[in-house]
Amino acid sequence: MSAVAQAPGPARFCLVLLRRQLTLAVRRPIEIGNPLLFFAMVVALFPLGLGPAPDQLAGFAPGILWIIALLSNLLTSDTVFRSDFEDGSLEQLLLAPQPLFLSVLAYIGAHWLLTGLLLALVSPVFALMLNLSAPAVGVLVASLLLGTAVLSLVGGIGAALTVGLKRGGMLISLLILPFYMPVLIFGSAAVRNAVLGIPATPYLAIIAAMLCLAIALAPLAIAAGLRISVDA
Amino acid sequence: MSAVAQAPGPARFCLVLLRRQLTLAVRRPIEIGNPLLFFAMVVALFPLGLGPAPDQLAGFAPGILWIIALLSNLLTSDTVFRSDFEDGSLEQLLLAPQPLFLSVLAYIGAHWLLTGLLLALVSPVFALMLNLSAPAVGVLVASLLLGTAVLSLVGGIGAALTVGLKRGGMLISLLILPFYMPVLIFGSAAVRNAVLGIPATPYLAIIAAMLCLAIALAPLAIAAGLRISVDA
Amino acid sequence: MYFDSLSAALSMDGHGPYVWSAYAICLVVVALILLAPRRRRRNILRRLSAEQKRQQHGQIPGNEGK
Amino acid sequence: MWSFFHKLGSPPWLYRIAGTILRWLLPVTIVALCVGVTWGLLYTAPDFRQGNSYRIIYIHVPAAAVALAGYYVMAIAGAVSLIWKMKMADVAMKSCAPIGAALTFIALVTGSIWGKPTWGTWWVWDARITSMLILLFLYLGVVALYEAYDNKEAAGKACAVLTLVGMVNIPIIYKSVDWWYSLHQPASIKMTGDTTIDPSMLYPLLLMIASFYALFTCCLLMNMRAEILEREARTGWVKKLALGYRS
Amino acid sequence: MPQGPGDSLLAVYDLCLERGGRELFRDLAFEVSPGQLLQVDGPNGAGKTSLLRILAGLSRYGFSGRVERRTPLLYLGHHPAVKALLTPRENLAWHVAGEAAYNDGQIEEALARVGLYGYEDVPSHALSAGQHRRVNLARLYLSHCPLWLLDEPFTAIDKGGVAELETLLVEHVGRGGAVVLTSHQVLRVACRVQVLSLTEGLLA
Amino acid sequence: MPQGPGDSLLAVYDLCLERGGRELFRDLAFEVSPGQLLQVDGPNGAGKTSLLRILAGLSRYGFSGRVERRTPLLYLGHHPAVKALLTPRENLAWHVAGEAAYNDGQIEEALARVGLYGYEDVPSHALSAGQHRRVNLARLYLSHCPLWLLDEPFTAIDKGGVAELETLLVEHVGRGGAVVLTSHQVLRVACRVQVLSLTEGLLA
Ligand code: HEM
Ligand SMILES: Nc1ncnc2c1ncn2[C@@H]1O[C@H](COP(=O)(O)OP(=O)(O)OP(=O)(O)O)[C@@H](O)[C@H]1O
Ligand SMILES: Nc1ncnc2c1ncn2[C@@H]1O[C@H](COP(=O)(O)OP(=O)(O)OP(=O)(O)O)[C@@H](O)[C@H]1O
Ligand SMILES: [Mg+2]
Ligand SMILES: [Mg+2]
Repeated sequence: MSAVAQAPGPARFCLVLLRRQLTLAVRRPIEIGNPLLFFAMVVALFPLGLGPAPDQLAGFAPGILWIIALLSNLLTSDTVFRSDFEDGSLEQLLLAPQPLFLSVLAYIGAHWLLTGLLLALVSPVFALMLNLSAPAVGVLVASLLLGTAVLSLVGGIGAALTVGLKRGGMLISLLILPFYMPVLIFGSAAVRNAVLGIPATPYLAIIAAMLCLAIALAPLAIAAGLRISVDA
Repeated sequence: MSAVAQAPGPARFCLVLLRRQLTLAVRRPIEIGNPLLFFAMVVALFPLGLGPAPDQLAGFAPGILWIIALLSNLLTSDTVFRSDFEDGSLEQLLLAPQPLFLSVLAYIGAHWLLTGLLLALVSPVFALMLNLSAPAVGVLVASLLLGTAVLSLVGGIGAALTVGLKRGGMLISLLILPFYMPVLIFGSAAVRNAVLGIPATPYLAIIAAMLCLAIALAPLAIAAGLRISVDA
Repeated sequence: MYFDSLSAALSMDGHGPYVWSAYAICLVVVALILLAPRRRRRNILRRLSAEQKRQQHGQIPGNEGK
Repeated sequence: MWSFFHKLGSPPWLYRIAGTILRWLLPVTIVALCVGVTWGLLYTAPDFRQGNSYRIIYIHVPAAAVALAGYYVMAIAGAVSLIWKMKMADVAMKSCAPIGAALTFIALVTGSIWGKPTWGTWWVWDARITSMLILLFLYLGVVALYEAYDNKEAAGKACAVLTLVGMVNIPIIYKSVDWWYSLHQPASIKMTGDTTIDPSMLYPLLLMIASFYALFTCCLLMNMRAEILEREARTGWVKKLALGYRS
Repeated sequence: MPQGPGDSLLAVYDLCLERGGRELFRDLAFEVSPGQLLQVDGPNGAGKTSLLRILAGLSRYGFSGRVERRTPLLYLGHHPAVKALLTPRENLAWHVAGEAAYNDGQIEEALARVGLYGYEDVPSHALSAGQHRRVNLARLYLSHCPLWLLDEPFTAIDKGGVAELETLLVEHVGRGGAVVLTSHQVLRVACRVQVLSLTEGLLA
Repeated sequence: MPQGPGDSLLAVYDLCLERGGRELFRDLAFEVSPGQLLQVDGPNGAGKTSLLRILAGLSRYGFSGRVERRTPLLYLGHHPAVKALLTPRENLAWHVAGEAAYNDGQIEEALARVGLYGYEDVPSHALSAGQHRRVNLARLYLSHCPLWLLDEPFTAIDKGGVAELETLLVEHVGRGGAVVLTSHQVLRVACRVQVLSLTEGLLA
């Protein structure tokens, strides 16, 4: 007995997975709007907590915006593989005759499209609410685009390692926050430089380099983590 | 056929539930440490993101500490009823011949003990890290003790309303953040007053009043929300 | 009419872009909230009438209601 | 009196009466809006301090006022639905939320566009503005919660609970935001300006406020009609209605 | 208003349910009296679970009709309500259903009867699928509720377990209790089984 | 190194497993050849699921012995791998198992065969327990893998459904495939069923 139907090529399978993940998100439009609303509301928390002085706020704006982006990424990272683990899809993914490296990239890619990309695109609005100057806004968007991709990849490692635990809960934040910190430092430094009129490209270049490294290595770690999690 | 065994009294049942919730948390010590670590790490993020100007940090410390306490409460609120919903315990709780008002209070009480109380107890350490003055630390602890209880109660409403949703996701943050804001405002104002040497008791009294209101009303809303969620 | 010419009305002494964009956004939103329920109602009715037609042709073995 | 309530609870009656009201109210509203806008935009003199940018007032203030009032309508409908278990109150409450959100959005956007020429910035963290932002979140919360439920009856109940919680909280939120603001700095920017408003500006403003209320009513009725149809899709009267509908 | 005999434990009048655009049942009316064993039967998707949830009072919207519950009841649904982090012993001792406070001896006996002797203090997540469900079934040995509503209680249980459960059901009915259950297996019990057939189901 | 006949699909040598301090099986050795239908039998907690996960390659630690997989396999476990938010059609079309790209006609046929005709585009969370599991079983009608590992495939399936599945298993075996399955029900099939008994189980 020989296999009649051919397994789809890895690239095609990747696209199918991407489409599946995006559809799952779109099924509940609320899911897509949520990170944005979360962003908006936490932006509003800062003036409420720190006081509404506009000039001081502007000075903190780069840091605040980056911290919020990081938190909103952190909160959603946990869910990348969880539902698939719980309903048994993850087992099937591991058994699939497909390269796990690419499948994992599809999952992370979908996560980035739905959190990082969207967040970067709407961040100018919030930047204006915190009185960030116009040239800095461009740098903010660029740094968020690159930086959130790194965050998603690194977050994926934490998610893969903790998905099998009965109550992962906030363990993931413990695991991955240290790795988030360099991104936060360079990201907010880039924006702060732009506010001060100093060129920000060196920092952006560093983040881009981190991204390349993460794309090459993180999927390996994620794949290994998933195999361990499913086994336990 | 008559019931031979008596159902336990409401107070006793409440204690059993409380013990159950606490045991569940203690089974994974990581769960208890997590909010604290989250707190610690986000406190560390702020100087990284905002730039390390110590004098400014002290001025913002009340706001920052309160914002972090609020976020860490927000993140854990979602889980109060979720696991019980998923394994069917929530249905059984609704069918139990016990007043739901009190059962719900037990759940919320356990949540507060594990997040609010613990956080309030360790907050002096972080306050000192941010150069908060000694008298303000006392007010900080008091305001956190009262305020996090309000947050837990309000967060419980959001959790009850969203627990039945296939993908509640971050919806809960959208629902309850607006209600968190007054607590944040009064809490950070109390600490800020203490820093400036102005009496903070009026603010603490307001938070205490909010707590009384919340204890009286929130369990009703939570109970109604749970009934709806289990049904849907 | 307060303004002398169309261009004066458009520029409004430099405030034109602000005023006109505010009104334009308002118009779009109002149009949306007026049209959305209308479209929704039509879609429902259309769907229901199509459903009934299909049922009359016996394609769906559904129930007939009350 | 009771028979009126009973009728209110009857979907077909409500559907029909809403249609009748809309038939005359909708044209009137649209005409009033057009008249008000033209009057405000082209036929009034500019403010002596703010120049022509003040013309934004004719949409900003009505939108803000009606958005605020809308929450109370929604909360009352929610209370009625929970206490008297009236399904049509559920429908009304659900229908309020998107309109309220849209009007709040208009108030925020026009306000911040207005802020740029007058204050030189798009946004300030003023008490009133912040509470308006929170109101937007409250509305969006109701919309989002409703959409997240599959069972619409349960969704209605859940939203009613949420609105009532909001009702208790709104005074607290407003009070706290007021105090928060007064804590930090004196009101350097006064939205109201003590200038007594000139009648030539007041009348178009009043007209616009009235027409925004009418607009709210129209949208509410239209939303309710659609919602009633969706919920009653399996009943005889809707089927009859659909039968007569040309597709 | 129709008046049932005073001693029935549960009475249902004119129950109609529509889900997902299909009418699952209409004008259902029955009573459950002491000593009755009622099996709700029907293919997948017929509405058995929906019916049981309505009887238990968990579903409150979306149906028309009236259900009268005249006695405390025990409902076991598709989800086992067993917390993975607690041991079987703790699961029973601290059960959220709060019907009664059982002492340790009672709990150990009940666990032994469902074949979990020796597993009392193993965390439940280290149990097999069937053992996990057995923890839930142990409640039947502890309960004093006259009316049991059981939704597919035999899922994942082995043959010996099923036989023992059947004996328990017969005992309960004999004691004057009543059982409403759904199952896709034929019951082999030594008492009369009434069958309520929900025929609408899959179209296949 | 022991050499099995070249045409077996799966070979197991010296498998020993201990879990939770109990030895579940030791020195298990068998082969699965084309045309074979193997039922793994045993009471709750005997280690059936653990064995199947080892055979599938999902468990990789904690046991000793060697498993040789010589062909693609299809594993259906306790969890159905059906996403609640997707429709049955999407669940199959975009399945993560990625064995093949099926066209719409094939998927509709498979769904019809498991009795989900008319439910192709209903979100899966609005299906009943049995319908939910049937979505998963539809993969059996699509798959071309010679070796099937099925862990309690009949859970929550009604009588008609079980009979159809049994027919399918016989067909598959007849076509030269092989099936390893666990079930607490006795199979009623028109072909030889080999039984592998894991006797260690509950102590009750
Ligand atoms: C995003 C920014 C803004 C928001 C959210 C906002 C919100 C509001 C609200 C809630 C009201 C009260 C309406 C009522 O109670 O009837 C109001 C009124 C008003 N606003 Fe704004 N506003 C904003 C910006 C501005 C700006 C920039 C100006 C002009 C400099 C302005 C001028 C006014 C005036 C003149 C009124 C009427 C005041 C009164 O009658 O009490 N607003 N606005
Ligand atoms: N995660 C785990 N950690 C430790 N022991 C476990 C774990 N999972 C299962 N066990 C133990 O391994 C044994 C076999 O479990 P397994 O799930 O393989 O049984 P099974 O034969 O499939 O039973 P069932 O018929 O109930 O599905 C059980 O005794 C169980 O207690
Ligand atoms: N949440 C839901 N929303 C809409 N329809 C639903 C929902 N849950 C179930 N249904 C539909 O209701 C019908 C009855 O479902 P129910 O779960 O009561 O069936 P069942 O008889 O218990 O089936 P099974 O034997 O598979 O457990 C099914 O046709 C299903 O499609
Ligand atoms: Mg069922
Ligand atoms: Mg098993």
